[in-house]
Amino acid sequence: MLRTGFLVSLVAASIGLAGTAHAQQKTVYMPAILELSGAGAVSGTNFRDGMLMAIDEINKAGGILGHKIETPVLDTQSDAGTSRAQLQKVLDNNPYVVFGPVFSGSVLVTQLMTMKAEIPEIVGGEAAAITQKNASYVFRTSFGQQFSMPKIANYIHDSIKAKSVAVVWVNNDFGKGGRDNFTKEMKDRGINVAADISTEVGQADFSADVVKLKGANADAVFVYLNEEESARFLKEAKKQGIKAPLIGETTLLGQKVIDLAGGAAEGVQGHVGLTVDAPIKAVQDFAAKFKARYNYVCDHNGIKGYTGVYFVKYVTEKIGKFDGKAFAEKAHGITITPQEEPGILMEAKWDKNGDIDRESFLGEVVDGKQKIVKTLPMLSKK
Amino acid sequence: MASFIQLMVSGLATGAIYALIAIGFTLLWQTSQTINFAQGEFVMLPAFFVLAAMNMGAPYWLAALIGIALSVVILGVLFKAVIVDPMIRHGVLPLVITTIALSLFLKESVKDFYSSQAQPFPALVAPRDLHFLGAVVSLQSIVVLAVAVATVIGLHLLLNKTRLGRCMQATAQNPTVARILGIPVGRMVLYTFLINGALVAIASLLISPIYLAKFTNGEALGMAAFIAAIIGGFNQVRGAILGGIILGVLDNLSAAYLSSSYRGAFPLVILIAVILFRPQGLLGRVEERAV
Amino acid sequence: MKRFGPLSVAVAAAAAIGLPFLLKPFGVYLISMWAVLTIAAIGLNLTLGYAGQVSMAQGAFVGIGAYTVALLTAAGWPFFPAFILGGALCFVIGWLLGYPALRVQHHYLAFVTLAFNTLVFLVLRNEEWLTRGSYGIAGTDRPSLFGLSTDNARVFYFLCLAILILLSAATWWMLRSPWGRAFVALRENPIRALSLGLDTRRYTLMAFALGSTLGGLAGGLYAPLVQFIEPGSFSLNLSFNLLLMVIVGGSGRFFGPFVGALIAVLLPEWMRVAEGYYLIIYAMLVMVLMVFCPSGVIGLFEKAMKPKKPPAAPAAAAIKAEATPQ
Amino acid sequence: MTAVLEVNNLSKRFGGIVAVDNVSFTVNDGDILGIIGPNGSGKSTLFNCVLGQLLPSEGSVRIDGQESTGMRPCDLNRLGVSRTFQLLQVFPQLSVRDNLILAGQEHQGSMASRLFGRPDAGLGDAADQMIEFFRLTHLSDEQAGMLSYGQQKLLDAAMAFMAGPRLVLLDEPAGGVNLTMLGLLRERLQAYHAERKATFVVIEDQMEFVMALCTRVLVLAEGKIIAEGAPEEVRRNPAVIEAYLGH
Repeated sequence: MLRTGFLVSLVAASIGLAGTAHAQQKTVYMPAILELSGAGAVSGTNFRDGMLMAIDEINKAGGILGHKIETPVLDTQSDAGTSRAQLQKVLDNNPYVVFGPVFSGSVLVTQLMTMKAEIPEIVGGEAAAITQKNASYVFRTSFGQQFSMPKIANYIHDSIKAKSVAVVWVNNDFGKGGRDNFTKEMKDRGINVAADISTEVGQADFSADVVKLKGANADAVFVYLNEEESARFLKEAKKQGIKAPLIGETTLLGQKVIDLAGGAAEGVQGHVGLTVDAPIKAVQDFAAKFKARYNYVCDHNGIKGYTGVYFVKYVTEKIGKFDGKAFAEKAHGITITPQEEPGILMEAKWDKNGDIDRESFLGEVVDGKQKIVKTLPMLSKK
Repeated sequence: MASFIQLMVSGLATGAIYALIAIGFTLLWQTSQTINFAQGEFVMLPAFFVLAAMNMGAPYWLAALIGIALSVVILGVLFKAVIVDPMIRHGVLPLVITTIALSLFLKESVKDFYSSQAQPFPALVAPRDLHFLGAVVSLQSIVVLAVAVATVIGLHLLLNKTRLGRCMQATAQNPTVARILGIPVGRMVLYTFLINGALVAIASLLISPIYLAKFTNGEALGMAAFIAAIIGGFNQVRGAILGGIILGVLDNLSAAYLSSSYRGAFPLVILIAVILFRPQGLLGRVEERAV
Repeated sequence: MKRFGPLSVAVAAAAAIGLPFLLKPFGVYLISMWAVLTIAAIGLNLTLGYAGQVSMAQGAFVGIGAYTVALLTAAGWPFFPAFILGGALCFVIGWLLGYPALRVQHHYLAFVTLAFNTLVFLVLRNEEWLTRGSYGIAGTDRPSLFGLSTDNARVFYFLCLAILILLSAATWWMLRSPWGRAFVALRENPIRALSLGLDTRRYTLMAFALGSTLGGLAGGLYAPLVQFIEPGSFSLNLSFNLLLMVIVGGSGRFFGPFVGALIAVLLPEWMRVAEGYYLIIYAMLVMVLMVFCPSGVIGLFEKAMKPKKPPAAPAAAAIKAEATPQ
Repeated sequence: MTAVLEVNNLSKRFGGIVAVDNVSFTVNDGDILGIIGPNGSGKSTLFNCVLGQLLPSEGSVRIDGQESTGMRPCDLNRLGVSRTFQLLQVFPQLSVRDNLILAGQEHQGSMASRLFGRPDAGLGDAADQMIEFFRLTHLSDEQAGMLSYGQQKLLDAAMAFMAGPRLVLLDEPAGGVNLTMLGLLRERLQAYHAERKATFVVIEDQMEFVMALCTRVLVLAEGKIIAEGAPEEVRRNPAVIEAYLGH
């Protein structure tokens, strides 16, 4: 009897304790729920590190509206069920905004709850579906795939002038979403998808995929994989002598992949959404600061986290209070320039769905470095 | 045809890696009935020992030796003393749970204390490609294959041609009888753990240049090792190499010619078929069953 | 049951009913998750703990149940028929998965079921026309009960709790019937059981089918609880977790899954004070727990409740020495 | 009168080894047949073939005139053929009473009736009687695994009798049991035999036990029957002495 009683009290204590008091003086509670373990750990930790760096900077400079930012980071284990639990946990403590998650599935499950609670959610997810669900409190920190894929498609159509294309993608929600949007854009432009090759997360041996690519004999190859897999793929492609141009979106042209692929990335080209290699001083300074602090090169998720915090700071200072509802109203349609808020790094505009619009780039890997060949203007400025 | 050869050659190289990992797995099972669900993480970890040593200024060869030594001590001796020994008498399942927890522990530790990022890893040989009957194969893959085969031959000789090896085999087959014959069973079991520690370290050195060192590497590797071990024959060292190579080649062929989104399914179907129709594995002997 | 006494069960029941009124929504969500996972773990405990058939595919059955409910309710079915159908589907698939167990046992069976789990994951991910693939299914509605909506977290919790109580009562009933005895016989000595007229084939298949059914029913609650399902949620990880619940709680003990699920749900939450390192500590605790009490928490209690023999003199002295302040 | 058990020309080979070589014998109602023979003479293999645990290579087995070769042990058991095992085979985590109920429960009703019927399958009283018959009453609720070796042997025998079998095959019932317990076991088996007119086949190495219990003895050596007859006859048979001493 005693033991059960003890257990029950432990349970009660633990759940009661779960939300520690945040009501200290002059802080604002802006928790983050991120993929710190499981399949999304790399994205999640990058996002977290970028975010915490921005928060430290802001707190050192006096916080937002005189309030220090308090951001506990909770792990979703890259799982939708756990994401929901962790979001519920922070919602119980009335957050002002919530950062994360990055995985699209986790965003989809949490955004309905934040909408109900009228709390803005600054997410890292890129799946098209996120902003197509009328969840009016969700804000992206990078292009949704419905915006990035047309840019790639245009590039393949206009610059490469490919008649047929092969697509290699990683079979998870990120890769599948990209692949679906991409093939749709290809169809719209009358380009034949000659090979549609699915790969697994963590796949090591790409020889079969490259053999298939060779067989397809397409004019261009679109590669939509995570970093390590991109590097392994590039090595194999080089080994088997793939001649068609390899086109990527952001990841493939990242310095990380270039380093990991060791020479095999030479000549890779494509669209770069958010990159530490952007020809913008603010971004490069950020990248250097990040590298100095964490001792690794940050990927686009780090920038998402960093700029996400400054986005919140800017909007909050505009509305002059910590009010989620007012935040959402103000943020829809807002444009932030680096002149007004240096931490935003690049001019950014949020539309009524919470989609973000920024400049982006066309690049190429030359001599082991990403070289930007063209800057694509913001969609809204065309 | 060239592409077929390409697939075979690449599959062979990947299969050799699986084999190397599967051998240790098989050895542990034979001598101590340990199903090591952390075997994949055991391969992931030594690369980080090496990287850590190199970060402290050790040259590659020294770092590699340190890595192997640490691996033998930590993944061999410590693993046996701290986890397997106290648990083994309680049956297989608690130990399964423990090794699953251990795999989580190792993964998370590397992520939190080293890095969540993939790390480039120095290669044993220069990155050169060789052309062979229309297929291209990297020198690295050939080295992997050679080392794997040499390891298996070495192990085979050790197990079958030396007194020590025969003692180990006797221990694996029937510990009670081995004990009666005066074989120090405890020490023999320890040796298999040491060998496993060394094997996973070697595997780690071989594959990390290709796979890159990352905390998640173990997930796919561990599973591949299970499958290879079972297909080849759970109670046979030779079986592991056959199983590994079948797996590597099969994976490539099915991804290229059947379905890439179901590539993960084919090895599993073979696995189930082997278990159901030839549970001793392709090269295994029938285990005696007491009624 | 006997060992715990009705009083402790009553206290636990009171807590299960009273807690949601004291807890914030997060706590309510957590104990709802506990109730759901407990159902799945009871199923696994039946297959593994009582009947001795190693299954590493329980997570797949939770997935099959969850997808059945999510897809059917999305197609306009009411919840309960979909829920029952999910369970029935798992009964059939579980029965089929039992066939390998007639040929192989122990680790081989573990690997067959493990492979099955991954195959189910691949089907859920690849057969997009049916399951919507890796995008998952969002927004499964919470059912309404006699016109009463369970949108409220607390009401939904009580639904989960009611189903848990119902299913565990049914399981208890079954375990004290001749079937329960037959399952234990199957675990302890299948050959002897066979010679006593037990149709071990039928009982083996039944053990798989019933355990899987409970997994499927748990899944049927998981879908409306989380309101988002994706193939990745039902990969090997979930099966490992359920296995952990059964073993840590106490395999083959009626209350084992209840305690095991409680630990698996709460322990990571307690550990979160350790921030980034919480999973490391969690993993260590599980290892320590297994090393020191491989028969699980319930097993530990049983040991503690048994009248102890007086400790041998040196041990007693050692305890005394430790207790004496320095 | 038909034979309860009829074994015709039964052989069992494992690879090249002939474990049982063309053995035929019958057991009549009320017999207690002892099968003896040196180690490795094929006694256990013969038993396992009769009981469906092994499939004979040749020959047939009939129970009450009905062909039973290749039947599953559980079906044979429900025909009324029951057995004990050489090594201890009780269910250690079940209580003594549950062990006995288990031994009887599959002989009545259907799967469904066993699920929805009474927890003790209506066998509680029968189990208690059996427990008393084998002098285990004080241990009724004890876990079977906690019993002494001899007590477990008694329980094992009791389980074999629980379903009121037509034929009971006892595989080395006396093995490893101390003298007091052995006396009790023999006395109980005889009492059961007298009371229920049961038919037994006993494999046993311990001569005294066999001689005291059995009405007829059959001697196996190298898979063949070398002698058959009343206990005293067999004991004097030179071929038997040869077979035992030769080894």
